[in-house]
Amino acid sequence: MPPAVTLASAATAGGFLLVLAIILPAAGVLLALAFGRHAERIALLLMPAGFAIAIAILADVWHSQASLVAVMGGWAPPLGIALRADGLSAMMLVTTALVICAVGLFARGDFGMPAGGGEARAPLVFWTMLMGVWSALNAIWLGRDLFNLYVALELLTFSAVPLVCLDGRAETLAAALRYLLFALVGSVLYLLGVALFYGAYGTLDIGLLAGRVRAEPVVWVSAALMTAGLLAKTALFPLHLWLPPAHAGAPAAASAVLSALVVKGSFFLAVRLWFDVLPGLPGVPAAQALGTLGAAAIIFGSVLALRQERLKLLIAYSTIAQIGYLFLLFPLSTGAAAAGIWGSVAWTGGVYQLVSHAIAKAAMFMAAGLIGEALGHDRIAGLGGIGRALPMTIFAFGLGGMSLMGLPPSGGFVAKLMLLTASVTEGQWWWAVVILLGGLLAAAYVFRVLAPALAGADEPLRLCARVSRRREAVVLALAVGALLLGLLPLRPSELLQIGRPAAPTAIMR
Amino acid sequence: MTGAEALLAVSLATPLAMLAACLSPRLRARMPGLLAIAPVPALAAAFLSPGAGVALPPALLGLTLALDMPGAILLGTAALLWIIAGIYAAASLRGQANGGRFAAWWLLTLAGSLGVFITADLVSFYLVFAMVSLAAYGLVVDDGTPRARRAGGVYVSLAVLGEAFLLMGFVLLAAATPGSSLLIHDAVAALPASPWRGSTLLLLILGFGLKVGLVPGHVWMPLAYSAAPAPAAAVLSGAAVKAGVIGLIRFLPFGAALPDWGGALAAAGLVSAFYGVAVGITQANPKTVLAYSSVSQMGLITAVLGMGLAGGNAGAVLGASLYAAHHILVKGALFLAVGVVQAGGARRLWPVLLPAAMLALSLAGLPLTGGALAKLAVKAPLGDGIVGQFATWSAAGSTLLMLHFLARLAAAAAPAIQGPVPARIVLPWLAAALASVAIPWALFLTAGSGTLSEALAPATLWAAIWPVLAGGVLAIGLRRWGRWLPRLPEGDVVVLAEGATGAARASGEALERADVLLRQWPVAGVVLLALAVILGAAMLAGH
Amino acid sequence: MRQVLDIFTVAAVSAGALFFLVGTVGLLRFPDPLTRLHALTKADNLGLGLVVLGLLPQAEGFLAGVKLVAVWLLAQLAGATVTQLVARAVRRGGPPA
Amino acid sequence: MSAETLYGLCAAALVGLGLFGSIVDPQPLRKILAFNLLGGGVFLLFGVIARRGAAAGMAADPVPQAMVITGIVVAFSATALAVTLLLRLFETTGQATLRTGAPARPDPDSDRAGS
Amino acid sequence: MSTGFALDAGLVLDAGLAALVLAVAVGAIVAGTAFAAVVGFVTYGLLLALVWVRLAAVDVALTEAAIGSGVTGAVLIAAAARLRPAEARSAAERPGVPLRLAAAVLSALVAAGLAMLVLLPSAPAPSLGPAAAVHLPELAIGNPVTAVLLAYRAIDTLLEKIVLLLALLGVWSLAPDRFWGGAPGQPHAAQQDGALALLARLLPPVGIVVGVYILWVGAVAPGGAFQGGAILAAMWILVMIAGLRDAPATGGRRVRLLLVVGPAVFLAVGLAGFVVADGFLAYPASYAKPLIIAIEVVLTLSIAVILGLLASGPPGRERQR
Repeated sequence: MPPAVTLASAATAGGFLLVLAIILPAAGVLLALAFGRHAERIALLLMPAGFAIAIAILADVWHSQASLVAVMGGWAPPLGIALRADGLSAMMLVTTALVICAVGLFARGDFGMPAGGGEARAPLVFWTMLMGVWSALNAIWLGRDLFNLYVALELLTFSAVPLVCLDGRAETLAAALRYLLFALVGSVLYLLGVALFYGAYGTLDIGLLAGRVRAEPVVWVSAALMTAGLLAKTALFPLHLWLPPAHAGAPAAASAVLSALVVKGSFFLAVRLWFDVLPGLPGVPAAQALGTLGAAAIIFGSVLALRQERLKLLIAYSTIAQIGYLFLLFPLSTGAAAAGIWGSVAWTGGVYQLVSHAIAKAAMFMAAGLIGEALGHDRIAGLGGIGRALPMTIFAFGLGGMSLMGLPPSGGFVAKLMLLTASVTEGQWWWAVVILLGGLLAAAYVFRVLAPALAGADEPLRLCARVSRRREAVVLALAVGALLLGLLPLRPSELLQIGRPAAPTAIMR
Repeated sequence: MTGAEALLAVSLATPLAMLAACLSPRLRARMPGLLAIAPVPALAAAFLSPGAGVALPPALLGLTLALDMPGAILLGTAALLWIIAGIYAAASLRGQANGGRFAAWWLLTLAGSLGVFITADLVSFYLVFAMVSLAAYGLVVDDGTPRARRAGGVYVSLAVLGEAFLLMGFVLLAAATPGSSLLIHDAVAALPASPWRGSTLLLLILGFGLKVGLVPGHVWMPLAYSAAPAPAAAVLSGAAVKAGVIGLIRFLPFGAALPDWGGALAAAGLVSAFYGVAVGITQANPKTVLAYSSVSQMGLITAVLGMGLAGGNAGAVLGASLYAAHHILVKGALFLAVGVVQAGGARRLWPVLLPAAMLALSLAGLPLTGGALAKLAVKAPLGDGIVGQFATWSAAGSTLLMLHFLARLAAAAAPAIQGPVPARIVLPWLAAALASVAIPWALFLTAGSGTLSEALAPATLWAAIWPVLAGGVLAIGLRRWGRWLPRLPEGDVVVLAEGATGAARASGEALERADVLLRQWPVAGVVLLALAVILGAAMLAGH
Repeated sequence: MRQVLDIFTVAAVSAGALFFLVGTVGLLRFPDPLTRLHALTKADNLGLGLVVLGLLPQAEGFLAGVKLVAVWLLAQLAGATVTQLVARAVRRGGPPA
Repeated sequence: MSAETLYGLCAAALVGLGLFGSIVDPQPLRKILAFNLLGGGVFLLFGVIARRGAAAGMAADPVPQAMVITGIVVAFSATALAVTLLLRLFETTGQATLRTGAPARPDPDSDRAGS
Repeated sequence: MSTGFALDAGLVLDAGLAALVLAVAVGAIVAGTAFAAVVGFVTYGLLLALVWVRLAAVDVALTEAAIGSGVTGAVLIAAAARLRPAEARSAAERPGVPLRLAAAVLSALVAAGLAMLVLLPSAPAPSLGPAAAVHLPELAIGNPVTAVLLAYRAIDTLLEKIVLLLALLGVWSLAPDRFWGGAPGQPHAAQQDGALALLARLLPPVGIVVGVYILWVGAVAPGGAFQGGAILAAMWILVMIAGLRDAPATGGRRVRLLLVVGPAVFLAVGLAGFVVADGFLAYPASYAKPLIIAIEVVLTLSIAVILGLLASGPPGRERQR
């Protein structure tokens, strides 16, 4: 046995920021529950603070060019639990804060507390769960302990499920139930893997585990179980049964959070598992298997998106396709490639996709929400002329669509460019074919929405609600953000290398 | 940054700034009247900035701009056409409700169209190329009719497909470039030694071939040009399509002789050149005829570049640029002529038809016109071999097609229109016509591709005139027996492709059924466990 | 003395076990819920009672003995209540099958 | 064979049983039940690992035991939420099933819950 | 360790217990009705609690009996009774034989993989026991499980409290808007003379004493906030079911404060660690035990209220003001 306390995880000066990133929204949950009628105000007050914390962590990581570490209660792993922010975590923290804040500003119209000053169901639940999602996600981005991450994952599920069925309609109830049950099976599989890891190596700290794991059956079984469980929670094709009804049925603000962020939590853990806990161990065949599923998801999700009649379902299926791109990261940066620079190009591309899809998809779902609000329905066939009624919203939708298609200068373009480059230079050209085909299909389904929206209406458009200019502006700002992401491609990819492996084993030993 | 360099940046920034101004509804409504201003800096840059280069800071995508001689020629003529068409558009848009929207699409297309001539790195080239390709959709579908929407749909599908080919080609180029340079110049220099040379060339040719309308990638041209309003058709067929030409010019490695690739490209170009004529003469709509003429002309330019590639002859580039510059102005003027005839009606037909005839025959290479000079410029690159022979005969084909166009133009004039044709419409058109003669002469003499005496030598004149005469004879035959020709639909083979959508729909339905099955709980559960088992087995197999 | 107590323990616990056995057989073999309840209560009351009684001499100290008795009392209370509830449910409309 | 191994095998069997039940049983309530059973198996595995880690005068490693306590509470929360969802679904639609056909059609004028 | 054919009484007991657990589990899965399955499940939970005792995990046994089997069982039984009208219909949607077979084979494969790992233990088994023991004196805590829950891995416990609260809010969120803030469920008809009422009068005093005892003893022996809280919650549920006391309005200020007070104090002490000790959730050297016990006391209160309300379901009545 190695000594119980290693020097590896000595806390860094900025460590308290990591704690605050998790605790602040959690405190928001408590406050919102205690003072229900002020839930909205509490959430909106916490948002700038949370955003500032995320930025501060990013700045700290960037400035010091090293990971931030916080050790809970001074109990160093393996006995205690540490939090750690590497470049990737910092980037996810900021993305999350950005999306959450935008959703918060957007949702003020939908989930304002009633005028009488009392407390109402939907607003209280929405704002509290939003804080819950934020806390859970930050815990996931920062977690270094596999069981702690399990708790965070459950926190995420429990905050996400009520958001799905906030309107209480029968189909959203059914969607929420399917989501919850499938996610629970996924978590149990994950937990099973955690148990096996602990039983074999006596620690759950990611850094310590990375130094102890060997190529042996227990690793394969637990990695397989955990990965499968995480895939179920990520809704990677063909495990997507719960996603379309859940994401399409939820209120727009909730859909934005679910599609942009929540599915990314479990994906992120899969990345952590494969690249941080088990660097290189899962092997090429397994990575190719994941890539194959990703490729199938791209084609399948895009074609299905193309065939939907409802705007929100279209966007939901497009999420399935876009999740597929994320999984190309595994075959492209595993095995022989992991050593070379191109492995990190694929890796960076995958993470870029993570961020740009989060921002673009949030904008698109919120745009769809505004369209639905204005029209009273979201049938694609009935979108004629909406471009003239809601020009900013449609423009935002188009900008988000550009990112999905991978048109320059959007973040999606940079992501796909990097993935393409990696697949070419590694001789895995088949992924390139899928990426390009996915881009074409994405163009087709975005076009399916934009073409009628930009054309004139056959009959004069009848709007059933006025859409506030402020909410349109929020959506547009987010979409522009997704576009501008492509304009700073170099620095974030440097950021992402901070705290990357090569480091962990060296530091931990 | 020197003035010349700043001018380059300004020429790209001006239309974009005007586009940004369109966000304000008030400015948007006034924008149609200002369209002609947008390309002015580019025109100035074409004169003042050749040889200049500027790299903007990385915060702006690391945009790198540069202007070489072929770029300057095309930039200047394209900018001129955009100015003329802008004036024309301002007049024809007057009082229309959706003028602002049209102006926005126009500016975006314009920015892309001029941008392709001055961007010097892969990423920005891809960006402006995508701009000109995709924004043109808005111009095609402007009138909102089902026909325009179909045209727009076909157009944008192929445009996006072309983008995908190019993206992949660029990725391969960048991957083969030593160092981290993204300059087109460096990438192309490394191309002959690239491990993926074949795939890269194929993807580039496919991508740019779709843009220049190489058969069978030409199907969008007849649909789009005939659906778009006259000024839009003018700039699309004249200026925007040259994005493909500059793409081929910039990205094909003319420094290295690649006989196989060059020969194949030349052959493809010639096929297009004759195919365009053959299908064009079956068409009734004058705009469609012009579109097929574009297919033919762009095919010829491609053939020139193909020969240049085959022989490692960089001189082909200049010839092709001159030819393309001439085509920009002539084709633009011809499309505007269609608009003028439609506005003026049958009573004022002849004053329009005569200059139009001069323009049309210029395209066929009638001596003393700009077309003759353009043909002269590409004569050397085409050589005296079989390709040269075919190219000469294609001039006869062009004559035939252009005479057919004139006939259809006359027939299309509506008899009932009264009142004078506004000068705002006629004057720009006349300017374009004039420019199409004057500019080629100016370029021919200044760009140093030939001398006056050479151009006026009797042998040259004869070589230019006999294909026109042969074309004339053929045209008489067409007039006589033309009714026996089959009536091909616009876009010809696109109809076949549209038939194939049934199969696509069926496979989509199959996927939808698979989706319903996979979303059954027990199926998903079994799949989940199967995945866990497969992943475990795969990890086991990986060691 | 120790031996006597041990013999007492063995006898009482065995008797208790016998009641549990009988109760179980009754639970399985009797035809309707009420008679099954009857069988169960025998195991509960007498069986557990005898087992506790038998174990009392073996208890380590007074407190442990009190705990044993408390267990029996609580089981009595719970058993009686649950039996009542089940019986009422049966009378009202039949039990779950 | 030691007691730990015995219970370890029992845990493995429970996991298999729970997975089978949660996939195959058509009633959502019994899926929830099977999920709890499955959870019991996973926790038992933790328990076996804890017992195997007996050291330093302790009968078992307390860390996995603490995790099980946390896990049991999380599982209960999940059960309560899932059961409530199921009951609400039953109240709203009169049936309790996870079966789906085609994606739900929109009903434009559906109102908010209970309002 | 297996020593030839020598029968080890403990091992026989373990084998019997394991077989019984498995048999009951199979019974719960294949049972004909949901109600029978739930009864099977409750039995399974109680047997599992015995297994936990055999595995030297008395803390877990208490938690399993109180929460895993007890409160969960109550929730499931109530649901099974209410869902009975839908049972026949949804039971008819049993998947076809090929799917069932595939599920069986794959589940068996997963179980076989686990069994293989159980049979191939790494020697020596890794353990954090020694590390946990080393620091117990610093905390002045006798029960290592409590030390893990409230010191070494306190952040898990804290987050898990948030999980509980969010689950409760999730349950509440399913109420119709007009019932928001009202008391959960329908009032249970009081049967003042009923057997249940008698039980509900006799048992809670005992239960509360036991619950508090278990909380208190948690610092040195098996027990703690969860177990104590669960027992208190069970008493409260019994009182509510018997109709002696109605459930409180979910919107009431006092209820809300009780819900959050435990996690809030935990959080506050954790944050104070930044100032008075070396970091979040760190306890100052000599105050560890009193702080931990204080946290446990308020946590027990909150847990009892949360569990009781979770078991009571969403608000089902309009709020009286």
